Amino acid sequence: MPQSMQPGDAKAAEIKAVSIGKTFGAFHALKNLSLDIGRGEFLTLLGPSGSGKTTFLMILAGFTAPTTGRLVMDGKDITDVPAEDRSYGMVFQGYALFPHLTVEQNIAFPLKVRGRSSADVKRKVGEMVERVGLIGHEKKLPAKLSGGQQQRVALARALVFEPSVLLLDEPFSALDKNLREMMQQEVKRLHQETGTTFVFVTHDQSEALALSSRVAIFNHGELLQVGKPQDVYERPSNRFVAEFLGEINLLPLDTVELNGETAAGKFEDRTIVLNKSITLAGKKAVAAVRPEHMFISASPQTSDCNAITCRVEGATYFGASTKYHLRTRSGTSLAVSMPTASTSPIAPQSDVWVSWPVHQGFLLPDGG
Amino acid sequence: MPQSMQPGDAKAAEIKAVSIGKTFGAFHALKNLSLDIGRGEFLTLLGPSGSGKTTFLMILAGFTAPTTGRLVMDGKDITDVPAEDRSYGMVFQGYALFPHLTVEQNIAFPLKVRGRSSADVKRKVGEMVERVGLIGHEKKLPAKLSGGQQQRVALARALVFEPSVLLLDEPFSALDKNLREMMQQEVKRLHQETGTTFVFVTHDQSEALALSSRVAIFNHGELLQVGKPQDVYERPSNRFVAEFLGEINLLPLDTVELNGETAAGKFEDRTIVLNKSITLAGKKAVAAVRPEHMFISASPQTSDCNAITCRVEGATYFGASTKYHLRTRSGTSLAVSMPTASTSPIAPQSDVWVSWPVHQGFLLPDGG
Amino acid sequence: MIGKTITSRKILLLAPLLLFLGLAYVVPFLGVVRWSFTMPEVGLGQYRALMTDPLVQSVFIRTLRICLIVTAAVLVTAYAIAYVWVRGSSVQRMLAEFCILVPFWISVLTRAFGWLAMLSNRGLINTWLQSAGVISEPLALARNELGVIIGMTHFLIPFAVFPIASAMRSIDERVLLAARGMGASRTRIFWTVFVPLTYGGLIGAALIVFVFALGFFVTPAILGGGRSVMVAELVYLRIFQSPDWGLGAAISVVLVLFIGALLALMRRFIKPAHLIG
Amino acid sequence: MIGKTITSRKILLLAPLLLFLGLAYVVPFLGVVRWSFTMPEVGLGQYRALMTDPLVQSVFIRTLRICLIVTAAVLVTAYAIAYVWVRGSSVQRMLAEFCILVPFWISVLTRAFGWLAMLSNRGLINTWLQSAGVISEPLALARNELGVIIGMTHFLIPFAVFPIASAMRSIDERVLLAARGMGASRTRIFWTVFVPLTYGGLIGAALIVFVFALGFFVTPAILGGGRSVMVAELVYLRIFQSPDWGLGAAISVVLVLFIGALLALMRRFIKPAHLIG
Repeated sequence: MPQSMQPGDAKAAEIKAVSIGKTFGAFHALKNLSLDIGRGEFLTLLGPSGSGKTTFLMILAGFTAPTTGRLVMDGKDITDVPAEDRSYGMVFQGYALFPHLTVEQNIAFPLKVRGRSSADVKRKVGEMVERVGLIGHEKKLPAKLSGGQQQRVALARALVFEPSVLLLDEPFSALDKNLREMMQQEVKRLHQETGTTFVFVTHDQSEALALSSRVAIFNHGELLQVGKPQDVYERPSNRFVAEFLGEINLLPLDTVELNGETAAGKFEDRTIVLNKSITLAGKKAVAAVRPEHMFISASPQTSDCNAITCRVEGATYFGASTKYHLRTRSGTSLAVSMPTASTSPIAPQSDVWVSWPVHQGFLLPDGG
Repeated sequence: MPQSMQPGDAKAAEIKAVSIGKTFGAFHALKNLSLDIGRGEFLTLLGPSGSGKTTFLMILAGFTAPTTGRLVMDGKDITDVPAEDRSYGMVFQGYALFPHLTVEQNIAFPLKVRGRSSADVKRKVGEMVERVGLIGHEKKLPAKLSGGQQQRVALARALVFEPSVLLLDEPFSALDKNLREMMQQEVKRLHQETGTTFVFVTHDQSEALALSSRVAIFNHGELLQVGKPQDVYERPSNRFVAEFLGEINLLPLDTVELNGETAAGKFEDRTIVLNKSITLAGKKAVAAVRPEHMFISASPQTSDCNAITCRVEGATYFGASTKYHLRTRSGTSLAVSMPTASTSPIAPQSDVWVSWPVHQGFLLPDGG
Repeated sequence: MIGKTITSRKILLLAPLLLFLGLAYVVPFLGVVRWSFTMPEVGLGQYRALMTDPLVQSVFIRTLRICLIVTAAVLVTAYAIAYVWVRGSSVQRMLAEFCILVPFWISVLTRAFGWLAMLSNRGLINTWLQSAGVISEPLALARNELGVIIGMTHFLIPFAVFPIASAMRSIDERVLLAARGMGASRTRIFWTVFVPLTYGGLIGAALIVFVFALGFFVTPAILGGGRSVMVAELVYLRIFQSPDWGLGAAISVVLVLFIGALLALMRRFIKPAHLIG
Repeated sequence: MIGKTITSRKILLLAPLLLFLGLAYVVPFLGVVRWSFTMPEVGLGQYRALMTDPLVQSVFIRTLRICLIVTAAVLVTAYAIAYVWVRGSSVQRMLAEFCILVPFWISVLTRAFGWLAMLSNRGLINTWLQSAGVISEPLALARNELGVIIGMTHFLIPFAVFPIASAMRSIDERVLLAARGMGASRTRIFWTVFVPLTYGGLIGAALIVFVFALGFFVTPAILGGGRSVMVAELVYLRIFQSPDWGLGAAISVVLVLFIGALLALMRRFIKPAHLIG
């Protein structure tokens, strides 16, 4: 590995986005967004299509100018620096390889632009070809490569000039599942090896959770929450984040009383105790529990657990896990996901207890 | 619900494919494939792209003629019946709606082709629009609808003439994750309500497991295994099926002894006991265990469990579960997937025991 | 998501091109406009003559009639050729391609000459029919309005094939398969699915052909033998055979304005991409 | 996966179309071929004349020279116009569209006439220059080979714009963004990425223009004032002004064979889709 690409290298940049806004005509693509991207971190911008995540990436890249706000890199204002002078690596959706150039020429392009000597270009391209596992394909045109190989060329081309930031715009959306997982590991490895700051855009929440050091969740041009994967998954700050990151059961609570570290509310005459993740000043609220944190049993579990009675309506087999569809007495539908191996089959239409540990449930504001 | 669409309706057809082969020039797209499709079942054809699953569907639909073999529907040879006379419903990848016709006109098309009276057409289209939840969108052109709505129009159009078989060619591949799950439930419900025979093509193994009454796994133009989701996932007949349906750990065994209901072999000097799913006449074999059937602990579990020692190399967080990457003493890499909530964090580079219940492991032939 | 930002730098780059376009296209036309108002003397005299001269009037009406007939004939033929081109076997495609492209590039004249060889009194058809004893006097196939229509239709077919073929090519094959799967016959699919999906290309082709036919000159001059004078030929006659440059210029201006109006109308219905195949 | 099966039913449907294509395109040409061997007498006499007649030879050479110059001039201009059309602002696009489409459809003659209005001794340029005192005698801009080249270039530009614009349109915007993101200047991107990605369209345009220019007739006849006789015009003169139909037919045949050979060559390099925009 070349000396200059060690982790923690000074080449990794930190970027501060301050009050970034972007309008296209009357459409507000981004609303007053502030976000600090740390040196060498792997930040994922996650959100549905049209949430503004790609617009933000394009502003970071310098391809789109923000309507309001500033971008500061390593203390320097770069808002008006054009893309060609920012020198960030970028991997586009669909790869955007130069179709008329060979693998080698594609990877050499950014070095040639920088006027590197041909010996230098040759050495660096050779290193990069080896690092991404493309030896033997150097002379091929992109059209002759498989999707995964094209992806590797795009990564190599974006990293060969040792950029301080690598931007990735849904790079795996065209790959099938097995290849996608392989490329995810590859990107994770490249991040660790190069120590470069990675900013990754995706709409796939499991990809975001698996790869990132932090996840930023976007919706309707707003940044809803930023945090480590565990934080956003287990302590989402609102309903959109909770639902976007995975399936979630929502139980409306009648009254909520805050009580030191915990909160308690009534659901179908039973008291539900929850972690007090957010402060709700006397408002209505819902208890939120993920399907895999609940379990089904014939009798209620009591030690540090909440429990409610439900009727089983059906089951869906997913291999590793089986998802049970249930309904509470008042008609709220629930999903409980359990490892397939762990339980004896549960008969449809039987009445069961659904329990979950107190620390796995959390409060969310009602209707938002 | 109209009388004629009750489950178990005589309109559902059974199809026997006998020794179907298809060559395109020198390429063998399908090799001597025989498969019985039961009346009213939900059969999924699963495989990677190029495995022949779509070719088989096109032969079922009558759009492609098989090179060899016969198709028999309800005892009648239909090999040479053209597509327009088979009257199967079909939902295409990308929907294939008529872009110049409204939702209503799209759904009415197959009825008009059949010369139904306009009152009859109106009534049936109205029923179908209601059933798929498109009320209020009847006069819109497909381009004005969202992906999910277009998908619903395609389903309505394919089901409105009460076909005896519904063929679905990767219908959800263009939808995002949440919408895809919703449409999967919709298709499952329509299958239960209509009782029609559904043949579904996909490359997504979790979709196949969740929806089907049986799954047929294709690779390189061959049918590798057919069975219920549980059977193919937990008792795959070969390595391709095992790996395609989900991640799997493979431990090479030195010697295998068959012993009544179980088999035993040596891995790193420990005896591994497995279910005897296949008969291996003295050959080399591998023990196969899915990551979610293994668990990590500080000491070996002994009651009906196998256990081996491993070193933890890393972990990937997936929200509901966390996947640990491990390596055995002899260098075989393992993945263990555990519910995130169930364990205290496991430190990287620590030595641990990995155990799994005897009934969760199975034998596969070595190298195939 | 990727907005194209027009920077001031880009505008500077484009300025010389715009200047060129103006010089090459706008200025020559302005010269014609000037002549139409100044020759032989300054005033609206030529436009007044244009409105009142019965010869000019009858030429305009004949032009319109021929152009409409030609447009209809071209569309039917071009649709058939485009169909073979887009959906035939590979041999049929090559044949269609050859038939479309070769005549498109061979000069108007060489082709009009080919038609004369077919249609004239001494041509193939009359020779065959006479030697077979079917007719005793040669049929009047060329050098009249029928000749003009045949020649123009033949010339304009390729221009209509391209937009129609383009519309056909953009039809999703699965939409047609879907219709078949629902039990529709091939005839039904053709009329209720295939043809409606090519309307855009048909409208584009009709406008192209009509506008082109209006400005038609060479083929009528040869095949019509001077008897079917059409507008564009009138311009030629006025300028080069009589010294009446002013009226010729005035006719040109009217022609350009009429075509401009048609184009503006068309822009409201179809995208330019449909027009050029 | 969806194989197009050519059923026998389909072949039956296509048969009348193929028959039509044959009648409309192949038979007329065969008539010309027959004439070239039979007029005024049966034999190869006309082809022998074609090989030896110094007038015919010099016309062929002049034709080739003019066509090559025109092709080069057209490509440069068409590339610039296509660039504005594909990548300019919406106003620029509309302007370019107008400039391309209007002249494309207005008759050859009206436009040649527009150029005469610009270039002739009594035309705009000479009038301006004389009244400004820059020149005393009018410059010889029209009615010579320069006039022919200007007129032909102008006429052929739209035919070249379409394939070039089509190639430009098919460039993935992200590939250009990627190059910018890697630090390449606009000039560098244009020459090392943009232009190479339009080679297909450029080759197609060059062949179209060259072949079309070969068959050119009307513009040279008017602008060249009879002094720059080109091949296609020679055909015309031989047929309609002298009674030498046989030589005219022979020239036509040679022209068609030459163009056919060029087309065959072209098929090996580019797809037909590139040729028609």
